[in-house]
Amino acid sequence: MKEGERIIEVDCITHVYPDMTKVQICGLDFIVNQGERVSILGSNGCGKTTLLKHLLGILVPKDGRVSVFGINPGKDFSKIREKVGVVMQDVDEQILGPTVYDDILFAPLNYGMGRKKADWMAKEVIERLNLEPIQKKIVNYLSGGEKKKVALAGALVMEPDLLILDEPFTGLDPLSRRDLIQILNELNKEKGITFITTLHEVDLVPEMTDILYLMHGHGDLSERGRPDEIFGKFKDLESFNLEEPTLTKLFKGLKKEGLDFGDPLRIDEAIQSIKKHWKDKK
Amino acid sequence: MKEGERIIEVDCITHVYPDMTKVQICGLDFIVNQGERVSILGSNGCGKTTLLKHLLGILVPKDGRVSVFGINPGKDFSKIREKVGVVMQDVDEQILGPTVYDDILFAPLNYGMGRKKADWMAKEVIERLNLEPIQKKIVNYLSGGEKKKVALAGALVMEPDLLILDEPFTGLDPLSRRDLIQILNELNKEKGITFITTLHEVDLVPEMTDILYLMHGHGDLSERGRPDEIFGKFKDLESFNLEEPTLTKLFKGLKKEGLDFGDPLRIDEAIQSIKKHWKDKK
Amino acid sequence: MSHIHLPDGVLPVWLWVPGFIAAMLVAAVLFRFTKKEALSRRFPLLGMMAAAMVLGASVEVVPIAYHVNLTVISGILLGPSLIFLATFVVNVILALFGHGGITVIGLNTLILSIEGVFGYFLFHLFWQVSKRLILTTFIATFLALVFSTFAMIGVVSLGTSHYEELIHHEGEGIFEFHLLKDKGPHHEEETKKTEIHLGRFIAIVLPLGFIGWILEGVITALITRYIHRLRPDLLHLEKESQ
Amino acid sequence: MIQLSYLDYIAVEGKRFLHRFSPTLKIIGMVLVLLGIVTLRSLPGLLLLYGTLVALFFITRIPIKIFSLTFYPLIFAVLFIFISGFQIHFLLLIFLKVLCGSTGVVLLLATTPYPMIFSVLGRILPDSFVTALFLTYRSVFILLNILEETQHALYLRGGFQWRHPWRSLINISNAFGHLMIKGIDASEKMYESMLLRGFKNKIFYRGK
Ligand SMILES: Nc1ncnc2c1ncn2[C@@H]1O[C@H](COP(=O)(O)OP(=O)(O)OP(=O)(O)O)[C@@H](O)[C@H]1O
Ligand SMILES: Nc1ncnc2c1ncn2[C@@H]1O[C@H](COP(=O)(O)OP(=O)(O)OP(=O)(O)O)[C@@H](O)[C@H]1O
Ligand SMILES: [Mg+2]
Ligand SMILES: [Mg+2]
Repeated sequence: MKEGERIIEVDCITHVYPDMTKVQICGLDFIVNQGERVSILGSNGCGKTTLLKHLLGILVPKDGRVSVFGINPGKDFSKIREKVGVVMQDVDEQILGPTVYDDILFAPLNYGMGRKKADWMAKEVIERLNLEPIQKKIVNYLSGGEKKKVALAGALVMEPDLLILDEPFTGLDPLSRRDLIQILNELNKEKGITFITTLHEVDLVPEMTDILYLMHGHGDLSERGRPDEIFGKFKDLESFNLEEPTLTKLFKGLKKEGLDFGDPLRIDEAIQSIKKHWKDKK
Repeated sequence: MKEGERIIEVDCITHVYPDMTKVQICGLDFIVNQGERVSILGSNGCGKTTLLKHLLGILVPKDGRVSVFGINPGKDFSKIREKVGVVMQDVDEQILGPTVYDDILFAPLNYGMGRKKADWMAKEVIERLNLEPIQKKIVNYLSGGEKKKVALAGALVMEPDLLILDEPFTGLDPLSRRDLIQILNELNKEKGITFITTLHEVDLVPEMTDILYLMHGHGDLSERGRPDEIFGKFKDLESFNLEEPTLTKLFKGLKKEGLDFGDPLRIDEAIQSIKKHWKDKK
Repeated sequence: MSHIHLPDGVLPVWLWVPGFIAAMLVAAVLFRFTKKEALSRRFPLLGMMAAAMVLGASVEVVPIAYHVNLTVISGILLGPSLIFLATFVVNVILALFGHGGITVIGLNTLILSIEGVFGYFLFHLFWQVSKRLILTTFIATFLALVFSTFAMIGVVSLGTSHYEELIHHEGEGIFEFHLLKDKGPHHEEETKKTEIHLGRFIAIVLPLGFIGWILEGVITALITRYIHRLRPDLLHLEKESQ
Repeated sequence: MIQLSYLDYIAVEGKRFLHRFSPTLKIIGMVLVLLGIVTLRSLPGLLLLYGTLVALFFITRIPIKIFSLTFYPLIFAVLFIFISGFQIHFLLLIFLKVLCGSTGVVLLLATTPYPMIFSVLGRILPDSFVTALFLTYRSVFILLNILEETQHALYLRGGFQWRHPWRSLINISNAFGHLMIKGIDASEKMYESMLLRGFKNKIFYRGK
């Protein structure tokens, strides 16, 4: 799979839940290229999870077309399953246990790795995610954040080409968030792994996103772009039930007061920008 | 109950889970006074939920003493439960249904309110939390964030004196977070409601916290103070698996570069501070 | 097919009314003699195991009502008196879903609870002897299901004379007024000479049942093993192993 | 089983006249239907009863999907073919009785939300029994949810593959155990939260 090749295409799908809730993921096409870090922001209940479930073939659209690695996941997901790692929003049921270590071994053994290879892979991911202290625990009795990490480990262990993460940061403590972002960025850089993340933590978006989608109402994908573009230009993120990242708010506020330091999105950029302007003032 | 009166006291409790995981909530005593907004920060698995469960009498300590409104919740929680509203971390099992509206009515009806009064109370909380669009939905079919909101409504409807919220912000979109903070602050101001919140979103802490506790390792309560004190003085929040809020990081970074704008924790303060220093420079 | 939900309208009144009364009586007695706190502490477990049974009973494995019952595992977890109440609840809910009759809730409860109650006692009995969890569970499950199947066959065959009536008295008036018919022991002899073919019924039920008993036994054993690993406290085996 | 939550949905969301009837009346109606089933022994009489119920079913616009639920108990009734030695009249009689029963009950459940049924039952049955009913009912859906998600997890993580039948079998039996434990934990949490929200061994519900 070459860098930049198109691996996901979603073309105006409609899904109707049994209680007649209709989610229509339309507006822009949802397109993901190999090696991109894609994030989706949107209000509660707007259809993010619904979209991801279509990519995984768990839901099959009534109308419209979904293609992942050139395959229709509603039909043939098993052909590409090995390439896709998933962490669902509701992490509880994703962990099959009984112990953390068993759970991490689950996928490698199912895909026919030998015990030795599987052990080795598990060790590596356990180290990456700092799971040593809990690796022998029974999965039912982990704290909320610990469960999330175990689910992540289960998804990462196969070193998939595509990672689908539904709100991976909820319930993680700040340092674990930071670690996770770092791990994801490393994987993306070293192995070209593509990942699609939904999240609500706008402050984290700039650090782990090449392409940002905004979703609206009941599935309306209405914006696509680089995070700085989207946060920079938008006046009414509120209509998406979103906020700007803290720094954007700060610098927009300063601009209103007549102090234009630009639109930095990351702390180091912000410090540099303020410093530069401060010096220039002399 | 008078403002400022001590309503919760936890005195070095030890809990041992069936699998021998020992959580020892010690170090500082955990003390809450009437009308305070208390937040607890700490890494995943450090024992925050365990502490809250002791306050609710769901867990009973092996050693140590817990007192809530002068009562031992392990024994007599039912005497005070009308005064306490709770949202647990795992929201799924908290919702009893069948519809969102029924669920919100659950507590009022069980506490013997008449049907009319109960309806009125439910209406009010539904309005507060913007739940009109989903009030008729069957609870089995809600998105992650929607479930959280419904659970919140179920806890708020009785207008309790004490609110216990275990990670209420996880899974909420930014605007809903903002709304929730506002609601909580209003309730605190108007009715003197006390609330205890665990959370991982450090950026939100300054806006809804009078007293901040930091928890360590396996239950070690090691810091207590105003948020600005704690974020200001601390060098090694990392040992708590914590980060400083974005603004603290920014202003500490600026200080290192020789630009001292103080330690603002909120955006408006930050803007004012920069503006002032900028002007003074002339 | 360890157990079948008898539907409405098949069995005679004189059979299901006493069934109902008997089940109610047993339930009432159990409610009375279970300690209130013990009951309310184990309510959630009761609810969940009943739910598991409802689900098991509604997921068909094979068209002819092959389904897992999970009654034995529930019995092991809940103990003999709570399992009876749970079974009662299960039958009420299944009846509400249209999966079994309302009039025969009592009989269905009596039959089904045999599995749970016998399962519980057999499990503990065999555990004393062998201490091998999988084997113990399998045998206990298998035997408990055998008992309940025979109980079901027994109940169905008790209704024999009623079926005959339905066959013979066609068009003899719209309503049946004589609700409580006095039936002596002689109706068993009649069986042979009329068109009622209980033999065929049994010949169908038993072989199908046999496969079901084995399946259920294996599944129950595997589940028990898993629970033993994670929450051994739920199986209440400590006392005996010491 | 998905039909169960659908059934709930129809009962709560339905706005036809039967939905608006008082639950007590509907339950009395159900008792009358049962009386009919027990006493009627002529084919035309039963056909009339069945016809009425089916007509009600469709006037109320309950979807066909739900109607299929009413055929379930026939599975058992089929066994009576062997008992009777293929007596057509007898079989029709039995089948109609069975169908009347199941149709009536499903009709009741599809037009009345379950808490209302339980609260009417609560007037005759002991409170703790009604509580058990309620807990069970809600647990069914929690368990169903866990079941569904567990299936997804097995599917997404390659837990079930024909290529590895033995591993798949182990995975599935583990998943069953997992389901049980999950369910037990969930029920404990649910009960805790009921207690926290004022539950005192009797459940109160709004009537319509
Ligand atoms: N199983 C279901 N049955 C019926 N409606 C559903 C179901 N799952 C989701 N919905 C509805 O579909 C809409 C989209 O839900 P979805 O879970 O995709 O939202 P989301 O964007 O992931 O929200 P969140 O940020 O809260 O997780 C919501 O209105 C929700 O109520
Ligand atoms: N039921 C249980 N059985 C065994 N161990 C448990 C149980 N519940 C929690 N633990 C363990 O106790 C410790 C504290 O858990 P707790 O849930 O209180 O953490 P927490 O601070 O709430 O974490 P999080 O931020 O991830 O929710 C953890 O190490 C956890 O693994
Ligand atoms: Mg979602
Ligand atoms: Mg917690």
